[in-house]
Amino acid sequence: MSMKSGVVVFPGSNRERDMLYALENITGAKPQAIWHADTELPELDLVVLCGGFSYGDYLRTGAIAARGHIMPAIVKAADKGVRILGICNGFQILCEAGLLPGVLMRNAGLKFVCKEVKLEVANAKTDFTRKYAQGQVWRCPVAHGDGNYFTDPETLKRLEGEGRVGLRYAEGTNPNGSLNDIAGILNERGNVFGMMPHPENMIEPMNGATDGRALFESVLEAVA
Amino acid sequence: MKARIKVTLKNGVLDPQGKAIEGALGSLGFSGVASVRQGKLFEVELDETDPAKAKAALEEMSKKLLANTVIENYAVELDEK
Amino acid sequence: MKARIKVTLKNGVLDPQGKAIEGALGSLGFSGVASVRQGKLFEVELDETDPAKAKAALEEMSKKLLANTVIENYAVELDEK
Amino acid sequence: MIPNDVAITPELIAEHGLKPDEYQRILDLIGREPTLTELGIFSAMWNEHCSYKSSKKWLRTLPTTGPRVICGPGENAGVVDIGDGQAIIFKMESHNHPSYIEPHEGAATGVGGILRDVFTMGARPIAALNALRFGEPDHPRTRHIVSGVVAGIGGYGNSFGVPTIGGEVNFDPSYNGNCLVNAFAAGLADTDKIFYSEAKGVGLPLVYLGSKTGRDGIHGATMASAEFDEDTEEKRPTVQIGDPFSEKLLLEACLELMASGAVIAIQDMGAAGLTCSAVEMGAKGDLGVELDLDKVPCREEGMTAYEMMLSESQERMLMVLDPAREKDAEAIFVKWGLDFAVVGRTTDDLRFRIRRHGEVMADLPIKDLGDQAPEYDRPFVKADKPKPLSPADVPAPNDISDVLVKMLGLPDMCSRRWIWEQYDHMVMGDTVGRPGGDAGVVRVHGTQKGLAIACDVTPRYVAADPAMGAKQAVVETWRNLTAVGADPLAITDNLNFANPERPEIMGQFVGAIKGRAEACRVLDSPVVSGNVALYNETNGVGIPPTPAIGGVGLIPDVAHMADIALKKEGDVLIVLGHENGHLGQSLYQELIAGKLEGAPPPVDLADEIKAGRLVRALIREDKATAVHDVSDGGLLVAIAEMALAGNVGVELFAYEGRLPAYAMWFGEDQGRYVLSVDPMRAEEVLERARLLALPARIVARTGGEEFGIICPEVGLHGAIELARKLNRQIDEATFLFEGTKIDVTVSLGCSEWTEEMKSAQAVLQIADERLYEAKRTGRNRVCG
Ligand SMILES: Nc1ncnc2c1ncn2[C@@H]1O[C@H](COP(=O)(O)OP(=O)(O)O)[C@@H](O)[C@H]1O
Ligand SMILES: [Mg+2]
Repeated sequence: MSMKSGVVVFPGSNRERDMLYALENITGAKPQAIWHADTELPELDLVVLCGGFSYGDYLRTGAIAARGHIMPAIVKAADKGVRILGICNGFQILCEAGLLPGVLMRNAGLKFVCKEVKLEVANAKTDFTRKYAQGQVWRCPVAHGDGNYFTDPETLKRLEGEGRVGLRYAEGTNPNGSLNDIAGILNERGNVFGMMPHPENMIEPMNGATDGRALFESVLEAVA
Repeated sequence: MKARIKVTLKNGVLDPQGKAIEGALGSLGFSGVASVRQGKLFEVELDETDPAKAKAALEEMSKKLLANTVIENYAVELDEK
Repeated sequence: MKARIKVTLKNGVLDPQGKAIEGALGSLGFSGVASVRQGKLFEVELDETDPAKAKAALEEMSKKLLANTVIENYAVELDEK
Repeated sequence: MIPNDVAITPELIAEHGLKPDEYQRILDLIGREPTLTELGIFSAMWNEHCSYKSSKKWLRTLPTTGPRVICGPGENAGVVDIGDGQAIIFKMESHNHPSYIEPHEGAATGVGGILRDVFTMGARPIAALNALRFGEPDHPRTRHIVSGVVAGIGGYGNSFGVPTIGGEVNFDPSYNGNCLVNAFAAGLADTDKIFYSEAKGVGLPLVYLGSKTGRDGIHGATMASAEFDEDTEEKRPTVQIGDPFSEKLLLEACLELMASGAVIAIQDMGAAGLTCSAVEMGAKGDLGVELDLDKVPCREEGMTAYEMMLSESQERMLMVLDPAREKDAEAIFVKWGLDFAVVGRTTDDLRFRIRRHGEVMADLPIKDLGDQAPEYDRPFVKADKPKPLSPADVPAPNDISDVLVKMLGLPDMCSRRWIWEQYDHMVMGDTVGRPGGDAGVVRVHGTQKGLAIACDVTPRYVAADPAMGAKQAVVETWRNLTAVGADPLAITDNLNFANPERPEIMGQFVGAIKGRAEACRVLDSPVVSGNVALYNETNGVGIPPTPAIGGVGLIPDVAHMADIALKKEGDVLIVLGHENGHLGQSLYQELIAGKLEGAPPPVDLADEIKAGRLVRALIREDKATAVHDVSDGGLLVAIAEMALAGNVGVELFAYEGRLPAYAMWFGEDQGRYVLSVDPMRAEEVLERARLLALPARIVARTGGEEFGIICPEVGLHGAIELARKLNRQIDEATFLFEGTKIDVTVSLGCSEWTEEMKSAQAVLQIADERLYEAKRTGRNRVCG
């Protein structure tokens, strides 16, 4: 079965091409690019908010995009159970829009950081990680200046208690100071996932490894 | 009408920039700095001339966009004329 | 002693953030916003209790670290006790 | 307000950087006194940056053509055919002075400018690099400049979304007063969709695109306005602020516009913004240009013609529009939230006419602004050629490993990871050769082809012998491309020099051009674009000559390329190329003798070609699993870098050649590569080198996570002594990471080859055991 997916493009998005390419490469079906100024979404199985610097990351990362015209439609889709994946800037937008709890603060080192990290699958039962093994450690690049996940102690406890931490930075590779080494989290219902690293840049041998594929394959399996 | 909106981090919210500045001030030889917190300051020029209305609009802007009320507080100040 | 340092862009210096915020306010339906300029606000706690000395130290900090005096102005405010 | 009809005094002329004879030339050309706006326009067009008046004569001598060159110098960037209907478009440009004044914004706008140069021609930028020179690390300003420049480059490129895949960095006291920030960008376009700046057609609309105009970067004008302005509120900064967000929108809007067929000609507004772009477009097309400045989108109120013509606000473009497409074109810009304004038109009278509030503020002959710019044949003297040194002219070290450790800790040699980790080098998903190797490599999207890019120059060589040093810079770039398996295609350059009015500086410039031209001609690497940055001088102290090179090469299939990281144990390392132990102007000499002397290493272009061919062939046949060229610091440094990159240890074989060991290990002889080869293939590789009359020998074996050092004739005691010293030195050495010192510890094990031991293997085994003992018992120590 093929998956209908779409990638939302905001002014300043810059990994939309990477994501469109990865989705087509892995799912075999051409994803749609969705323009931020639209107010409706087509029928989709997966909506991706991709990486980049929407609105230049001005004010707060993701803040302006989160209040954009397309967002009500995305909130509605999330309510209906459509899978929503936010990568990097997409994760920041989901937090600002209230679809995920918490915020992504400045990296603890205060610098933008682009490097390969190791990710540990903290919950392999989610729609976004099911093709990995529980506890599996995989390679993935990060590239961000604000990826330092922060939330209040109660929310953190809930996230941990409900298995909503999907991915963690492993083996001392936390690049940004995130609480509990959090790299990716889910909403309560489990259909919205946000993560800072870029699995879409780790899908072909020439990328150095193909460890990111399983993330997309997980969604593919989940919606099948 | 001119106005200022101050946006500051709530108590207890991590402030990596403030922390880094504390450290930097220390290494520049400034002692006795107990803490630094970094916030934002918006200088806004409005067409509105009625202070009450202006204030209401600025509060709205702060809530809807300028501050992330999960982690930030804001305060609106109008320039007296 | 508590103090605040406001750091703002000099006149005429491009403020891409302010510009983006103006745009966002517009599309959120706030009309009549003539301009937005974004600055920084530092809330500093000092051990120093003498206002004159505190002020002097804060001016130094601003010049040396907190403000980029090539493009920014700063203003120091002490909390009156 | 700056009035237009002020008296043009000699002071005013001087403040505009015009010499009295240049002003006379203006009077002769226009037959009257210029208005202030006109004076500003002349000063912008005739300054060194726009007119190349000191360098033009010499630039003409560079080879700029070739079968693959679609467009050489003269446009915004050079265009080179890479086959399959695609072209790579690239250029390098300096932003030295602005980066010294305001490092973050100066560097950021430098990146913005070079990206615009590339996408103005219709290319989507796919890679960025940067060549940086800073003052000595301990100089009070250096830290501030370094962190600002790196953050500025990252901040712009990361947001824009172009991978920054390489560059170079040097620290030297001679850059204390003048840092160099040279930004490189490359983009990809279809060969039939390349856009040029030459205006065509009379009466066509000129359209202003992008961000609004403010009072940014009006240099001469700030001084002028301070005088005219009675009540200047505050001295306006002339610093330009970069807005990568707007640039990204401008990129997308321009590419969409170009695809729509509405663009007849297009030019970005760089230095001297509106003036330079409008004059160039008109003059190239033999057309006049009329501008109505009232239509120009402005950020500030009350801007005068003078200010608008000289503003260097960023993220702006000017284009000649097909009037039939005006509506569609405007819709595209509105969609991207950018300004779109018809600000003028082309004319047939060859005049450059500017109106403001209905009044003519300038009316000048457009061709003369460019063509009649002064051109100088500045006097030059060549420095004496330094004498080549023999290895014996440079002192021997107390011990070799000690030198290696010190060398790897030098600011110029230590890892640049802390820099390139601040640059997004993965965005676009096509990065195949990440920073840290000899050349960065990006895949041509949707194909198996790869583009390799590297930047190089070794200023100490150029300072010693400009012609040889400039030649060396070309071959080093060429070798870096070769070392990843690419066929070098063409280069761009950034010629940074001090004041050309000093004959010895001009001598450096002329020498460098000659060396460069020769290397490019012989290596068949034409210069397709470039930039000249002169007057890098403060209080009479100039920079060393720094003609940076950016080279681009093509990899036919990225499945067959190489990088510097050792991959596996049990390989042999082969060094290819002539070994003469050349130590003149070497890092070794600087470290041991505390000074630089003698001639830089000579370059043999014919040997370079032979070695390059062989290396590329071996890489494509998958016969070399790691490749690194030998440059700064010589062979031992090259091997250490390969070991560190791959986290694979190396055992060096004892050397019994004719050179003193230190000259062999640290000599900076050119034309050399280190290849990691499976032992089964070693004989074949050596044989193929022999057939080309190129020396090649096995220098080491890979294996272990250690770096082994063989010290003949020192005995166990001596070895332990040495190890202790090494340990101490590493302890004391400064390793810079993220600009701060980090502590590095080392554990060492020693063993001696005694009669009872049957093999080298056994000796190493014992050393290994002792090494692990050292680690177990608390690291950072020596066991023997
Ligand atoms: N300013 C920079 N930005 C990005 N990468 C850099 C920079 N400076 C150096 N590098 C990278 O660090 C590595 C080492 O640089 P260098 O020693 O100059 O290489 P080489 O000697 O092979 O020319 C290269 O991969 C280079 O691209
Ligand atoms: Mg190299």
